[in-house]
Amino acid sequence: MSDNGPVQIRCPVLNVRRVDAYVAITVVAPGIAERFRSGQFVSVGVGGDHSSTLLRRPFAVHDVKPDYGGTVEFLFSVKGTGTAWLAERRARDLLDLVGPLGRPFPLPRDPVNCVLVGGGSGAAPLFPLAQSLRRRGCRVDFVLGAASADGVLNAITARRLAETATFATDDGSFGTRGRVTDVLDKVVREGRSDAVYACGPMPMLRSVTAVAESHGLPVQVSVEETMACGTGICMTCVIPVVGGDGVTRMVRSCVDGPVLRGEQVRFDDVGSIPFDALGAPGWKGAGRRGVEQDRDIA
Amino acid sequence: MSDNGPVQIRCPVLNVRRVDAYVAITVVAPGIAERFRSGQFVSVGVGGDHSSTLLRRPFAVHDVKPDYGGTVEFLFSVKGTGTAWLAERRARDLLDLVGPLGRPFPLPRDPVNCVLVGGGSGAAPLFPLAQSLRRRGCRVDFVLGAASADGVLNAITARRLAETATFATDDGSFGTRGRVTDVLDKVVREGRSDAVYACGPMPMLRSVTAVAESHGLPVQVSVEETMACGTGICMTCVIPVVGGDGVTRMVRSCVDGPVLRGEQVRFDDVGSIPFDALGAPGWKGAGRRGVEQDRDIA
Amino acid sequence: MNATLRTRVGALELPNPVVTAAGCAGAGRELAQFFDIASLGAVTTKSVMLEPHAGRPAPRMAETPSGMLSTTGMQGPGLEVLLQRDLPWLRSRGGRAIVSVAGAGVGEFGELARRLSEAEGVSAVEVNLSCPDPESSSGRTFADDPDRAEQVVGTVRSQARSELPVLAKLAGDVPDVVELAGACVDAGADGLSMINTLRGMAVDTRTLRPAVAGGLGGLSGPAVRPIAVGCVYRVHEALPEVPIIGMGGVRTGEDVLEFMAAGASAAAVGTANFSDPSAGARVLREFTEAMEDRGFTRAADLVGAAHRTGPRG
Amino acid sequence: MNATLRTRVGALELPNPVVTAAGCAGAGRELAQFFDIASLGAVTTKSVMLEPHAGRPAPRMAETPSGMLSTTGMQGPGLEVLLQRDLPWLRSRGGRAIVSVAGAGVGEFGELARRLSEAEGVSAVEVNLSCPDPESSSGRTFADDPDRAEQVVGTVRSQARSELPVLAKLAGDVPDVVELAGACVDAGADGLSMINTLRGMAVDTRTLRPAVAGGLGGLSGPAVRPIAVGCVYRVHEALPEVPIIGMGGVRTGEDVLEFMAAGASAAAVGTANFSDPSAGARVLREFTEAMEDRGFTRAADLVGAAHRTGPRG
Ligand SMILES: Cc1cc2nc3c(=O)[nH]c(=O)nc-3n(C[C@H](O)[C@H](O)[C@H](O)COP(=O)(O)OP(=O)(O)OC[C@H]3O[C@@H](n4cnc5c(N)ncnc54)[C@H](O)[C@@H]3O)c2cc1C
Ligand SMILES: Cc1cc2nc3c(=O)[nH]c(=O)nc-3n(C[C@H](O)[C@H](O)[C@H](O)COP(=O)(O)OP(=O)(O)OC[C@H]3O[C@@H](n4cnc5c(N)ncnc54)[C@H](O)[C@@H]3O)c2cc1C
Ligand SMILES: Cc1cc2nc3c(=O)[nH]c(=O)nc-3n(C[C@H](O)[C@H](O)[C@H](O)COP(=O)(O)O)c2cc1C
Ligand SMILES: Cc1cc2nc3c(=O)[nH]c(=O)nc-3n(C[C@H](O)[C@H](O)[C@H](O)COP(=O)(O)O)c2cc1C
Ligand code: FES
Ligand code: FES
Repeated sequence: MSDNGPVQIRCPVLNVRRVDAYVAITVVAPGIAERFRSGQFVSVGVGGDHSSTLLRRPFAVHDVKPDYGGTVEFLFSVKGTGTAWLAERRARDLLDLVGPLGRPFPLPRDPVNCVLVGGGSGAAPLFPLAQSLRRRGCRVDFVLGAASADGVLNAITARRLAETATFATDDGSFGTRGRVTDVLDKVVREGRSDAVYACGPMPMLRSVTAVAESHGLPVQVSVEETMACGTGICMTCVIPVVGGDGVTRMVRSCVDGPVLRGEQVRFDDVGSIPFDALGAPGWKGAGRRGVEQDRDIA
Repeated sequence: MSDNGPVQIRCPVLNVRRVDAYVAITVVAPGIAERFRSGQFVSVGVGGDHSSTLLRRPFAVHDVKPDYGGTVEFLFSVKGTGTAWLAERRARDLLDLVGPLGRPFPLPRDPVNCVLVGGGSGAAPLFPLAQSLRRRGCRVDFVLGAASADGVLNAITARRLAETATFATDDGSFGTRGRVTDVLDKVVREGRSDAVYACGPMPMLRSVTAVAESHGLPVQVSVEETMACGTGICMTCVIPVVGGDGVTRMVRSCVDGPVLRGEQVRFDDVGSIPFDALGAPGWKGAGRRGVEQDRDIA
Repeated sequence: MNATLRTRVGALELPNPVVTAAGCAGAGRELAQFFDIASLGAVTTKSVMLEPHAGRPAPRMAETPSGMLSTTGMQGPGLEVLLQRDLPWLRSRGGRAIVSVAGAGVGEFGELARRLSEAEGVSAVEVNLSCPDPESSSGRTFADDPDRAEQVVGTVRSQARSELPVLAKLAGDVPDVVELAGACVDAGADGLSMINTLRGMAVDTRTLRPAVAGGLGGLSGPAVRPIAVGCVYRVHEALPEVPIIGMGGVRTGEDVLEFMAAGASAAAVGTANFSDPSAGARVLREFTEAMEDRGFTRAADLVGAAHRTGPRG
Repeated sequence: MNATLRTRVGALELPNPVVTAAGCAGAGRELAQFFDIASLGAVTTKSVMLEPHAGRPAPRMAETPSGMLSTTGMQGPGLEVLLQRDLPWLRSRGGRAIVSVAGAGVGEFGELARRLSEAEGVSAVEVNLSCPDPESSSGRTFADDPDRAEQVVGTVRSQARSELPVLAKLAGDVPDVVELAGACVDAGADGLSMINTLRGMAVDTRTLRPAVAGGLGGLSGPAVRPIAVGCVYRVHEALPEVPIIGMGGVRTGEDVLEFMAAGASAAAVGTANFSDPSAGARVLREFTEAMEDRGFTRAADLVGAAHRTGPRG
């Protein structure tokens, strides 16, 4: 119905393979591939028509290729019912995908230096991002972390794509022992970074944002909140974000995100409604300013 | 837990094939095969662990073989969600079966003449019955009916097993045009039948029972009522049946049936509670007779 | 669009019986990326309050067997944005709007009705009675008390333009839905929408914490359909003249058939929009086929069909 | 059996928290073909009436998304058969019986309690409040009216032997389950069982007839679990000292964990027995593993765990 909005398609599975600790599924999905911009995600129906699991599962797009008119790859670790079902899919099975969804990573106009920080499967969307940045002549440095070695996604590709690739694992089984933020400061300094991109668990995004801010760098974070629809109609995926006008709004991470400006996310208030948020009990003082602005969101 | 009661097993599918208009599934299920007596059924879990279709589907056992320690075959036409899912199974898939369930066909002590009347997939349990009867030296005559030719199950096997095999289809595409009961009278007379066995839709069972009664023959009918459990605990599968004591009870067709004595089934009252049934508003007059007797059912 | 699909919910005429449920389709804009929103009977907009409302903290949803729990807590930018942004957009696309209203109290319901009566592009007002009643100490909603529901509906009816159809949206977890329905009709409701989400809860068995913030949420999806169909059946039996929009777990065209046979004149697609953004168009297509397959030539003839035949009758 | 699994429902001590739900396990005999019935915490027997009862016409059941509708209408052979056939059998197998009672009126509830007090092998009496109240003109049940529920429970309590625990079985489709719970506790209930099936309906979309005879049926199975867990959570919050047996959609050991975290001291397996005759034993095994996996050494420590941690808290 629309040229750059998302589409819904039944896509044949091209292949299912293991990538480190993850399962990667590639589907033939030209409509999604052609619209995709890095940072966007797809949502996948799981369990078949008579499944008791109604909701789609959101996954970042990890790779897009021109083969067969356009393929899309996403990867995941098996967590619950939906991912367990997906891991059992085989070539030629059909999957119901909606995508591309969400706000992509904004790309710099100029060939600046970018550091890309990923935790666990959160590294997935950083690979197409790295490629886009490289095409624009940006310098890319990777910082990837995970609980242990097999959770570090695509270390080799990261080394190939980036100027430097630094790794950190909780158990020290690969790279530095510790968190990505333990090494980030050094990478930013040595790479003379101009911008930071991050994707991973919320506490990591918060620390990365703090490091970026300490260097005065803009930071784009990709958040994960539970999502019932992924298309912006259910209002279940909200995160408190301060707008340019200083007003905090509960924004939908599926359409206003998943990529948000790190310094605008009220990390301390995730999982609550800040007292002064638009429409919260303490908001009145802010006058009607927020309402006017609000018209432009959505 | 018990030697001749039902068991629950996860059985590998040996094969799935078409038999006339039906899908036949053979599973390896030694515990069920060894306990099986003709007329009994199995109940099959459908849709997998996370399916929204909770309930098992009951199917008559169509064949039991000693291969692989014991195999069980059932067959069905695709009707709704569960049978559609079953039709998609492939060799080596696992199915969760409970069986053998229900009251089997009682076999005559002596080598008498039996006529077996089946409608559509209702013919399925008559084939193992025919074999058992033949082993006892009984004469077997088959009367099989269906809407049209491809619904007539195993015509060739019927001809092989039986002295005579007579067919009737609603559209006349195979055998006589009409109902099985149109030809039954002649078969009973010519085969000098001593007993009648029938399985098929309720209106057919009722007509067959009427024909049998007109000849003064005992008739065993296998009924189909919707069943939630198949094991006797839910009380959803009841049919009004007159006991030897003259008292009508709502009996569980899964454990007290599916095979019942035709002349005891109150066909006119199926789908209602007869006024004089045990515990119905009009029952009081019958005194406490029924209660005493009732202790022996179950 | 097929003339035989037409249906009426009192004075509200719809080109077909498939509408969206409040809070499950925004104001149509997002779903319009997937199909022509004007092809639906109507779009019911998310319950609007007078002022902006921040709603409840996250996590706001959890999946349950054949259903989901949600607690959005009426988040929304308020009436102004609906009037200035959403309704004009929907009109520009040729869509029809049933506007759901949620008052913080009886008075606010009246004010919403009054202001919507002056607006263009409002086909009907739907009164969300599952809002907490500020006068109840134990957290009851207006729907929990037929007298309070009657007051709300009466106020909306008196404040709304007289030609504007007013629908009362009922809850399904009340002891006597027929009593609640009767109270709303007495207060002037032109039709009834039923049912809203049911109070429920899930515990995350990994963390042993409530799966949605605040503990309780609203249960929706196919899991609740039998409860919803039961409510429609009972109300239609008691009040056969009162038009009903049925909802609760509609996922396919057959489900619309089921609601209509139980007594609804239209049915709304709610949670199914989340799992299938094309659901609206698909359900309408499936419904049309299912209806023709059953030999019906006019959708309206289906209304209450299950009341005219006994079981195995 | 693992000592750490012990749980108490008031004076009722159980070796473990997994019991069967009334009407979903007969008196244990059929399920004993599949597993050792004495391994369960207890067997709750099908609601018994004084006299034989024929129940409702067939079709009595219909499958619904993640659930089923049923209308057995209390079919059973009456108290005599339970006392002379079923309870002795269950005792002989070493099983414990919670006997569910269904009175045609308040007096009959009392009579049932009195006679069961004289019987051997009754661990507790469960009062099924979802029986139609003969004094209600609109077909309400005792559970629909807290005052009537209080009368029934009070009568049972006064007629039962004083050491015999009396449990009140609550409905989940009432406006205020806490109010109902409070009324039953005030009347002397030692514990609460919740919830019974919810009123619902399905239409067969092929025939357009109600799928179960009589139209309405009772909805059970995983579909209703969020509603049941929500009821347990709210009642435990309001009445933390009152022991609860939770039920509604228990299918796995994790579901038992969920009910206990919400506030139940035990959980009952109902509809799952139909789809899996080994469910009782399996659920107990899974529960034991899940509990140990979460680092709990005593089942009783789980009770109300979800109240002690906020979401993400
Ligand atoms: C925008 C976005 C992008 C994501 N990208 C990836 C990715 O590339 N790779 C990957 O492995 N995971 C990713 N996730 C997380 C992924 O969606 C969940 O792991 C997955 O939904 C779990 O499904 P399940 O059925 O296995 O788990 P269950 O626990 O059975 O799921 C139950 C419900 O909770 C939701 N849920 C559970 N965990 C999460 C979570 N972490 N985030 C959001 N919803 C959740 C499910 O979607 C489902 O609705 C992403 C999440 C979001 C929001
Ligand atoms: C004792 C017994 C033996 C049977 N043997 C056979 C057989 O050998 N071959 C065969 O093709 N069919 C047989 N049936 C009927 C078979 O069980 C149904 O066709 C099947 O359950 C339909 O399942 P579904 O999911 O495709 O249909 P759905 O309509 O989706 O089923 C919904 C629910 O209704 C029940 N149901 C639907 N139709 C019937 C029916 N006719 N009888 C009982 N329950 C029903 C299902 O079990 C399920 O619980 C037998 C039934 C019984 C009671
Ligand atoms: C996320 C969500 C938000 C909802 N918001 C509203 C609302 O604002 N107003 C309202 O009357 N109903 C609301 N509902 C209830 C739906 O309109 C509908 O009555 C209910 O979900 C049952 O239908 P379903 O099972 O098809 O979703 C909401 C439901 C969900 C799941
Ligand atoms: C077929 C059937 C019969 C039932 N009979 C009774 C009964 O006699 N007494 C009673 O208190 N509850 C009865 N129930 C309700 C169950 O005990 C239980 O409360 C309810 O089904 C919810 O649990 P479940 O979802 O695990 O089945 C019955 C439920 C079903 C499905
Ligand atoms: S997931 Fe529905 S609005 Fe974001
Ligand atoms: S199917 Fe449950 S008692 Fe017969």
